[in-house]
Amino acid sequence: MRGVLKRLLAPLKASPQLALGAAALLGWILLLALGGLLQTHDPQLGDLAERFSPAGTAGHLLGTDNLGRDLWSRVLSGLPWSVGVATVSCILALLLGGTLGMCAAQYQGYPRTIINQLVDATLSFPGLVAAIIIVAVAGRGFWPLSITLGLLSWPVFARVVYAESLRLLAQDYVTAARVMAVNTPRILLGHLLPGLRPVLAVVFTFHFADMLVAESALSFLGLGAPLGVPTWGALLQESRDFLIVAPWLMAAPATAIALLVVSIHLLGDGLSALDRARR
Amino acid sequence: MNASAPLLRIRGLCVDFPRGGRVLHDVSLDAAEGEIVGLVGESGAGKTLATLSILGLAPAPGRIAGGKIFVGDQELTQLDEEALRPLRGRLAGFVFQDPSASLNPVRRIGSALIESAMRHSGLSRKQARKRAIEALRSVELPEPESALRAFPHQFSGGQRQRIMIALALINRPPLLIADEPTTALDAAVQSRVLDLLKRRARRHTLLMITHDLALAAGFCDRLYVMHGGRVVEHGPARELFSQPRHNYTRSLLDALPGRRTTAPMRSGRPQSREALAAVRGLTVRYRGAAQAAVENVDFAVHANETVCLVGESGSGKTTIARALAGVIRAAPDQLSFPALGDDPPSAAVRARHLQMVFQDPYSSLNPRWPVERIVAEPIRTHRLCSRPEQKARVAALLSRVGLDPRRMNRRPAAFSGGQRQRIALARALAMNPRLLLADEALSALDIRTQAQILALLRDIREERKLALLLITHDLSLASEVGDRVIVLRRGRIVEQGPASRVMNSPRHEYTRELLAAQARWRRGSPRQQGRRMYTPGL
Amino acid sequence: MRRDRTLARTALCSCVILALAGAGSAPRAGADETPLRVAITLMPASYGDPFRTLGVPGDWVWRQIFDPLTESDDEGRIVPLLAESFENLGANTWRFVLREGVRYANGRPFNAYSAKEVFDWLISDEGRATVVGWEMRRVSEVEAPDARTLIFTTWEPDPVLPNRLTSAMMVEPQAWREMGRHGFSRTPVGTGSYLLTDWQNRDGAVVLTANPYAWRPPGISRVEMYPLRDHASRLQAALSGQLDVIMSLRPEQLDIFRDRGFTVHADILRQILAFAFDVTGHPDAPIADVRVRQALNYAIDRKALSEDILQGFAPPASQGSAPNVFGHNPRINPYPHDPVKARALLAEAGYPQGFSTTVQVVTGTYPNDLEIFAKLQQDLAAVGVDMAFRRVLFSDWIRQFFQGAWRTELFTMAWNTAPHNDALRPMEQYSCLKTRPFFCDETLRAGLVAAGREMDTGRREALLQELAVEFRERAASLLLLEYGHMWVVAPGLSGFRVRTRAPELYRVERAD
Amino acid sequence: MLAGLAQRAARLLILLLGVNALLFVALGLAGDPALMLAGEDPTPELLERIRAEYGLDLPAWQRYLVQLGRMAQLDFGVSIYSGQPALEMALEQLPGTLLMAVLSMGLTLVTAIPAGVWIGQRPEAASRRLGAALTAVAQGIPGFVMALVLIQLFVVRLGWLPSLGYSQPAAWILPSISLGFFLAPKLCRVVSAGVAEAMQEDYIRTARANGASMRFILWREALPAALPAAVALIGAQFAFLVSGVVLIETLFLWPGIGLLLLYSAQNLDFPVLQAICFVVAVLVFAVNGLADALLRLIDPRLRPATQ
Repeated sequence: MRGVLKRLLAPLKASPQLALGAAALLGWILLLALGGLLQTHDPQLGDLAERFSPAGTAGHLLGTDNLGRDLWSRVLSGLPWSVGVATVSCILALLLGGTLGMCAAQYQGYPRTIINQLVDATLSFPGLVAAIIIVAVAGRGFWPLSITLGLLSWPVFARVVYAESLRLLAQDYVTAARVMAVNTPRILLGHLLPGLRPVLAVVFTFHFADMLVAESALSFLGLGAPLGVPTWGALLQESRDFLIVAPWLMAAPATAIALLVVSIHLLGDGLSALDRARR
Repeated sequence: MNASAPLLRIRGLCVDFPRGGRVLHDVSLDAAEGEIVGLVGESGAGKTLATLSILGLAPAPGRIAGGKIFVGDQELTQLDEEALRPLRGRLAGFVFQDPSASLNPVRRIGSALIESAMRHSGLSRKQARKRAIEALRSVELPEPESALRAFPHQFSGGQRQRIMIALALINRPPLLIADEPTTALDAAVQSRVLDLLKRRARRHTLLMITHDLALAAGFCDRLYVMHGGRVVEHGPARELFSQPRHNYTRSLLDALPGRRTTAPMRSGRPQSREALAAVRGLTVRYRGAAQAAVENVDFAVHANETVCLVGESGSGKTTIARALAGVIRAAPDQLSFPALGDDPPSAAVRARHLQMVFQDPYSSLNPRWPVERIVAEPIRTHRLCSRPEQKARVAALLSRVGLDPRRMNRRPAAFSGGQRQRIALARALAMNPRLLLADEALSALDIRTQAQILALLRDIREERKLALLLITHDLSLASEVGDRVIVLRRGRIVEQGPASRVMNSPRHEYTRELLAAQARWRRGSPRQQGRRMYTPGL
Repeated sequence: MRRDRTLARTALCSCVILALAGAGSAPRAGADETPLRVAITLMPASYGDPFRTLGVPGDWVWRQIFDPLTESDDEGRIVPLLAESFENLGANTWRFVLREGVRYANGRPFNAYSAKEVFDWLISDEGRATVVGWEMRRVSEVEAPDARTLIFTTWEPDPVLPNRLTSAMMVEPQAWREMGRHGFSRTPVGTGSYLLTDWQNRDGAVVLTANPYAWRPPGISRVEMYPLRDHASRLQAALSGQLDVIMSLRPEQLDIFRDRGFTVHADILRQILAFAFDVTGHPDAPIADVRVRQALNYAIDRKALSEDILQGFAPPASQGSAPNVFGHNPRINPYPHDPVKARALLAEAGYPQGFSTTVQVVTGTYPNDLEIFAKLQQDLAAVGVDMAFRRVLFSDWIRQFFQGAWRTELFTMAWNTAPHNDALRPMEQYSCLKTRPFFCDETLRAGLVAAGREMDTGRREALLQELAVEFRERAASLLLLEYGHMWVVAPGLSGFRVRTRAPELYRVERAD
Repeated sequence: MLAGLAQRAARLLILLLGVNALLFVALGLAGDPALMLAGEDPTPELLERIRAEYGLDLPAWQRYLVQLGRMAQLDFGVSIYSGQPALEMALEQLPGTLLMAVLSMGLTLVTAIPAGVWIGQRPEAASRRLGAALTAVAQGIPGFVMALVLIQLFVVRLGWLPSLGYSQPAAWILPSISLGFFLAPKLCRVVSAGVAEAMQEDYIRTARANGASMRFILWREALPAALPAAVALIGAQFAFLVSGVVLIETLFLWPGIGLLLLYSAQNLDFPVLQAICFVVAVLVFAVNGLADALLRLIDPRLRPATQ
C-alpha cells in the first residue's frame, strides 16, 4: 500500500509543476464531488427582488444574476455537465483513436494508408464548424454533444498513438520478442501499451482541456447545453446582455473556465516533462 | 619538435559541476608546435571536457574551478565569454566525433564556412568565399564551388568530416583539436581521413582524442591516458605502448584484440557436418529501395563453430541476421534449418533453435520491465518451466552471465552497458538455443568490457557447444575469434573461408583493402605484429 | 544585454502591427455626410425580394426602398400611402386612387398600369407561391381604367384588403421582369426614399443611399443598417458609439441610454407573447382539459413579469390582441394572479398534485425571454406544475408549425396581429381554419368565417370582440404580455417615427 | 512533390464526400424543406410545384447522386432561406475571414517567435521559466473568453475601439489579438522547445567553437532548426484556427464565413452549409499545401534528393 503511494507521489516530488497541477485538479475534483453541498442556493430559483446584487453581497458570494439567482451556486452546478461532456468525449476519442492508431502502426499496407488518410482528412477540417452543423441537426443535449465531440477528435489520439507505436515497435526489445516468437497480441499488450501510457496521459490531459473549451464555446454559441443547464459557456452567453449592468456575471464563469483549463494544462505540462525526463 | 615553451599548456585544470561535483582533477597537458598529442581513455574519462574547457566551451553548468590554460603566452581561464568568443576558431579549431550531427542540417556548407571566415579574419564576403573554396580544396573535397551551395545531408560521412576539418582550419588556428574524429566512420574512410589529418597536422598542433589505444599509439607522438577525470600516465607513444607503467594503461593494452589474454574462441576440433542454418541465394529487397539489401548470399552455420560475418555499414550484415531470426520474411527455399528437418520450422521451434543478441544494449531491453521479467519472457512464452521454478531458473541464468541474482527485480536503467549485454545474453540463453546470433553485440562497449563479454561468450560456447554467428565490422575481432570468416560488401559475399586464411592471404581485393585500412595507423593489430611500424613525422 | 535586444525586437514588432492598425483608427472618410447607422436584428432573408416573406425583418429594409399602396398609422389605422384614397364599392370591389408624379428609382413613372402589372404577377400562379401572393389570394382581378385608378375585384368579400395591401410593395415591374426574381432581389428598384447600393459592406451593413427620384427625399442621404442578432452585440456596438438607431434593447438597459441622451420610441403593441397548447396533437394530455389551461393562466404573475422583468415596458395580456388593434375587447381584463384558484381548478381537473409538461421555446426573439421563462417556471412550480423548457431553433419550430406536428404539449406562439393590425388573423391561427390546426374548436368556426367576410366595420368589430371573449373562456393559450418592438435613437437626431413596423428613416435629420 | 499534392487532393475529396454525406443525412433528418419554402398554409399543388422545383420528389439515393453531380460542377444550389446561390453567398464572406486569418497570423508570428527564441535560449533561467509559465497560462485561456474580456475592457468600458466589422483598421486590433490567443502560445512553446533542443545539438557546439555570437547562434543556427516544427504546427493548427475565426467573428460582428456559418446552421440552410464546408475545406487544403512547400524550403532534407 505504502509502496504504491510512494510510486504515485515520486513524480510529484520530481516536478513542482506536476505537483501544482495535481493539487489544483484535486481541488476541482473536490468542488465536483461536494458541488451540491457547497451550493448556498438553488441554482435555478431566484428572488427577483435581489436581482443584480453585485459580487460580495451578503449571502451571495459572487452576486446574483438578472433573476436574482445566486451566481456561485450556478457556477458550481454548471461544472458537472461540462466536465461530464469532456470526459465522455475524451474517452470515446481515446478508445477510437488509440485502437486505430495501434492498428495502423502494426499492420502496414492498406489498413495503415486508409487510417492515415482518414486521420488527416478529419484533422484538416475545423472541428467547430462540423460540431456546429451536427449539433444544429442532431439537437442539443449531453449525449449528442459528447459523442459529436468524441467523433470529431479521435484523430488527435490516433496520430500520436500511431507515431509512438511505430517508434516502440522499432525498438530492439520488440524485435527480440519477435525472435522469441512472442505472438503479436502479447507484444501489443506487454510491450506496446505500457510504452504508450505516458504519451497517452499527456495527450489525454491536454485534449480534456480542449474538450472543455469546445463545450463552453458551443454552449456559448447556443449550440451546447440545453436551456436551463447553467454550463459556463451558457453563463457567459447570458452575461453578455449585462456587460454594463452586471459585469461580475461575466467575470465569474470566465475566470472559472480559465482557471480549470489552466490547471489542467499545468498537469499536462508536468506529465510531459516527466515523460521527457524518462526518455 | 622544438622544446621551447609548448603552444598549449594546461596546468592543474579542475572542472566542477554544481551537482556532479569535481569532474576533472588537476589535469596538466602540453602540446608543442607541430606535435600530435593523443588523449586516450574510456568513455566518461573526461577527455572531451578537458579539451572543451580550453576555450571555455564546457557545457552549461560546468565551471573551471582551478588551474591555468595557456595557448601561446595567453592565459585563457580568466577571460569571460565576450573575450573568448573571438579566440574560438582562431586560436583553436575543433573537429567533433559525429560529422552528421556536427553540421547544421538546415544550413548550406558555404554559409557556415564563409561566415566563420568573415567573422574572424575580417574578410569581405568575396574573399571569404575564396578562402572557403581553398579550405575545401585543401581537405580534398571534390568540386568545392558546388559544395558550398550544398547541404550537409548531401555528403557522405567521410566528406562531412572533411568539411568539419575545413571549417576548423579555415581561420588557420595554430591548434587543432580532434575529438574522436574517425570513430563514426567505416575503416576505409577512417584511414583516409586520418591520412588527411596527418598531412594537415604538419602545419598545426593536433590534439586528438580517441578511445582506441592502438590507433592513438600508431598516430600520435605523445599520449596522455585519462581515467576518471585524471591523467594517469603520459609519455611518448611508443614507450607508453611497449612498456606501460600504470595499471590502468596496462589493462587497456591487455584488452586489445590480439593481445587479449582470452584464448581464441575457435572450437579447434573438426566441426560436425550438421548444418544448423543454411542460406541459399538469400535475397532481400526493402520496400522502395533501389537495390537489394542482400543479394544471392550462400553460407551455412554448422554445429559448434563460430562464423563471423564481416562488413562495413550498409553491407547487409544485420539484414541477413534478421532474415535468419525470422524478423524479416525470407523465401522458404532460400533459408533452411537442416538440423530441424527439411520442412520450414514453426516460429516457436525456430525460436528455440536460434536466439539473438543485439548491438544496442539500451534499446534491446524493455526499460519498464524488471530484469526478472525480461529474462523470463521467453520462459513464459514457451512455458519452459512451471511458474515456481521460474525465479530459480532466472537466478541461475543471471549468475551464469556473471550478474548478482539479487538484483533481478531492478529495472535495466540500474545496469551498465556491459551488464545489460549480459542480461540480453541471459535472455537468449533461457531458450538454450543451439545457434546464437550476435549482431555487433560488442561494438557499443568499451574495450575492456568487450574483452570480458568476449570471454563470457567463449566459456558459454564451450560448455553448451553453441554455434555462434558473430556479426561485426571489426576484422581484427573476426580474425581473433572466428573459425570461418565471411566478408560482405554491398549485400554480396566477396570472400569466405577459414579465418586464418582470409586474414593472412586474402583473395579478394576488397578484403585486402579492408585489412590494410584497419591496420593503417594501428599498432599491435594482428597483421602488424613484428613488423616495422610507421613512425610519425616521417 | 543580448536578451534585451531580443525583447526589444519583440516589443517593436508588436508595436508596428498595432501602429499599422491604429493608423486608420480616425473616423473613415468617404460619404460626404456621416451615415445614419441603424441596428436591426436580422437581414431580410430574401434580400430585395419583398414577396418571398412577410413582415419583419423585411419591413425594416424594404420600407426604405419600396412603398406599398397603404400603411398603418401611429394608432394602427390603415391609411393611404402610394394611394391618395381608397373606397369600398361593394362587397367584392375596391377602388384605389393613386398618388401622382411618383417615380421609381430608375426614373420610370409609377402609375396604375405599373401597379396592375405587379398585382397581376402576385395573383398569377407563380406569384401565389409567394407569401405576399398568398395574402392576395382573394383577389380575382385588378383593372387600371386610367393611370390613377386601380380597381380590385375579389372572389369573396375581403374586409381587410387595404390592410393586406400594406405588405404589397410596389416593385418596378420592368426591372422585375428583366432581372428575374434573383437578379431583382440583388438590385431592387422601388419608389422608396432610398436606393440599395450594397447588401453587405465591410462592416456587414446594408447600405442605402438617397433615391434621386424619391417623392419623399430623405433628410440623411446615406443609411447603414447593421443586422445584429443578439442583444449583447447591439448593446456592445451602441455603447461604443457606433450606432444612431438601435432596435429592441433590453429594458433594464434603457436607463443607461437615457442617461446618455438617447430617446426611446416604442412601436405600437402588435404581438401577444403566449404559449400555445397543441390540443390536437395531445388529446389525452392534461392541457386538453380547459380547466387545466385556465389554471395555468391563473398561476402566473403577469404583473411581476411586466414590472420586474420588462420594467413595465410590456403590459400584461388580456386577450389575443393589444388595445390599438382592430377587434380588441376593452371589457376583458388579464387573468389575475391567483394560485389558490389555479390549484382548485387543477384539483377539479383531477391533477391535485399538478403534473409535468414541456414547452418548446425559440429564444432571442424578444428581450428578456430567458428571464420570463425562468420566472414562469417558478410560478408554475408554486402550483405543482413542473414545466420544462426545450430550446429549439426557429427553423425547427417553423417546420413543426407548417407540418402541424408538435413534439411537445406547449410551444411559444405569439398572437401576431401584424401585418393587418386586425384581431382576426391570429385567431384563425388558433382555430380549425388553419390547414394543420393545433387548437381546433368547431364551435368557433362559424364566428371566424363570418368575421372574415363581414364588410360592415361596426358589426365586424362586435364579432371580433365576441370571439375574443370566446377564446378567453376556452383559454386557447397561456397568455403572457403585450409586446411591440422598441427603438432607441441617439441624441441630436430628430423626426424619428415608426410606421407599419418599420422606422421612417427618410424623416430623420441631424439637429446640428 | 506532385505525388504529395495528388495525395492531398485525394484527402480533400474524401473529406468533402464525408461532409457531404453527413449533411445529406442531416437534411433527411431535418424533414421536408418544401414545407419551409411554401410559407403558411400551403396548398398541396403549391407543395408539389416546390418539390419538383427542388428535385425533392425523387427518392433519396437519386437526390444524392444528382446533388453530387451538381457539386462536381460547383453548383451547390440556392439557399433555402434567401434563394441566393449558396456558393456565391459563401464566397462573398471569404475576404473578411481571410483578412482576419492573415492579421492574427501576422501578429502570432511577430510575437510568438521572438518570445519562443528568448525562452528557448536558456529554458532553465528563472526569467525564462516565468515566461514559459506565462505562455502555459496563456495557452490555457480560451481565445473567446479572452475576446469577451477585451471587449468588456476596450469597447464597453473605455470605448476606445470599435467592435463592428472591419472597415476601420482600428477594428482589426482586438479581433486579431483575440484570435492570436488561439495559436500564439502554442507556437511560442513549440519554437522555444525547438530552440532549446537545437541548443543541445552538436552543431551548436560547432558554431560556438567557431566563435559565433549567441545572437547569431540563436537566430541563424537554432531558429532555422526549430522552424520546421513551427511551420508544421501552423499547418496542422490552421483548421483549429478556422474554428477560432468562427467564434471571434460572431463576437466582433466581423462579416465573414463564421457568421454565415452560424446563421445557416441555426436556419438549417443546408445548401449554404454545403458551400461553406466546401470553401473552408479548400482553404485549409491550400494552407496545408503552402505549409508543406514552406517546410521543403526550410528543411532541405525533405526535398527530393538532387545528388
